Amino acid sequence: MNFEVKLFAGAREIVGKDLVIVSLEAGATVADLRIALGQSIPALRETIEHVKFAVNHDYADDDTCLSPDSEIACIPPVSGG
Amino acid sequence: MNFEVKLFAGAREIVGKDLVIVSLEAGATVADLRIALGQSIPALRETIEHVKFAVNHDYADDDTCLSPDSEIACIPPVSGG
Amino acid sequence: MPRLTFEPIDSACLLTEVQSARAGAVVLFLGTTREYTDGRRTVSLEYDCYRDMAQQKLEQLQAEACQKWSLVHCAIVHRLGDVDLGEVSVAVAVSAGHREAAFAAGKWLIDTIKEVVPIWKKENWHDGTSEWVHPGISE
Amino acid sequence: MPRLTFEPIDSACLLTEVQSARAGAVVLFLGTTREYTDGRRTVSLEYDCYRDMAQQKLEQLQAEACQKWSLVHCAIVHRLGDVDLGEVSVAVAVSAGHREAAFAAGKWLIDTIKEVVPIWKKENWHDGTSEWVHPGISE
Repeated sequence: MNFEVKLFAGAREIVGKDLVIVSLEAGATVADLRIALGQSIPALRETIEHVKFAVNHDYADDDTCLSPDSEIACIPPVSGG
Repeated sequence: MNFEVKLFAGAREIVGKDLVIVSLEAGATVADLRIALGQSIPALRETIEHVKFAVNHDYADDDTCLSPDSEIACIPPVSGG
Repeated sequence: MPRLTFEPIDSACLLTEVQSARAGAVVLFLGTTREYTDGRRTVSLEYDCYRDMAQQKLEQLQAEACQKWSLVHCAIVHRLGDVDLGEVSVAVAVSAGHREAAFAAGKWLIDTIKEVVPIWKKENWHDGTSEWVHPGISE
Repeated sequence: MPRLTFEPIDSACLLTEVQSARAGAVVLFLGTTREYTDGRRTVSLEYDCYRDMAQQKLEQLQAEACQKWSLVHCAIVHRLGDVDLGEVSVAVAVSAGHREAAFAAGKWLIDTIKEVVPIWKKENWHDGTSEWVHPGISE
């Protein structure tokens, strides 16, 4: 199953795109997504340990289940203000 | 010896003047001034217990000695801001 | 230099005075004339002031805040005379490297101004009465 | 409604938005672009943002602050894109009955915005390098 993940700031710059598609099994969680992203994009491996993920505009726990119609985003540590 | 005392806000309104002249002995202190003001202006008697006095633009203690060339002011509790 | 003025306070101008590329944070506090105080309705305020001493105290407080919190800039203006509802009676603007210092300095300045600067407020109540406000002295 | 904008922030306009005869206190916080950070010189900042989520988070924080401190009004604007030295990147303005609530709400809002709202800053350093700022991730 394919999941689109939005990328921002440093993560976007490392990957060179603002969206990546990650293939995960049905019922996959945020924790599974983190592992898959680190494996498929080696340059992201260090950063990915420090990011949060948002599902439908809310921060998600590691055990949050992903659904293909959710809006998923990778949120590196924020620095607005 | 005559001392001029500036009055402001409620104290000025009670007395009806922005300056009173108080007669005190040489070497008189702020404490003496407070007593003299309460005695010579009965309407001020309640207020005078709650005011501070300033001598040359600085708050003075009760035992500060007054000199006739000091600028003396009666400072009721402030309410600026 | 702190200012005591009978004219309306220009808050935007104060912000311009304190903003700087050396500062990461600006805090502006405005005291404004509130219509209701404990259920009583105000129509306007009037401020009295012991000008020489108030000016000197404000300068001392400004210098103390600038030193204690390493402020980049600090501006203080207090209104005198009649102040209408909703208008600004006092403005304190500070800039600092970081926001913690800016908030702490702004808060301390207005707290201390209200405690030690010889300025007094008269409430003109809607019922036609008026009174000088002297905290701690009951009517 | 909080705003995310590529245009310069008009602080005076924010003050007008929050001033009210129901309020006795206004606190405005401005975050401004500082030239030097730990001795390194910045020429400009660039802000990236996850707009839908940032808008939603800002609305949640504004609603929470309004309720917790009984604010009269609250206005929040965050700048996006390129921000020059000395310019305002974020503005938070609140009005409340009394100053304690206004300071507490203003401080909490900017602290929490910097913690949870998905906005990121890129430092363009004077030496020609640049980097996205991600607190906790070392270079």
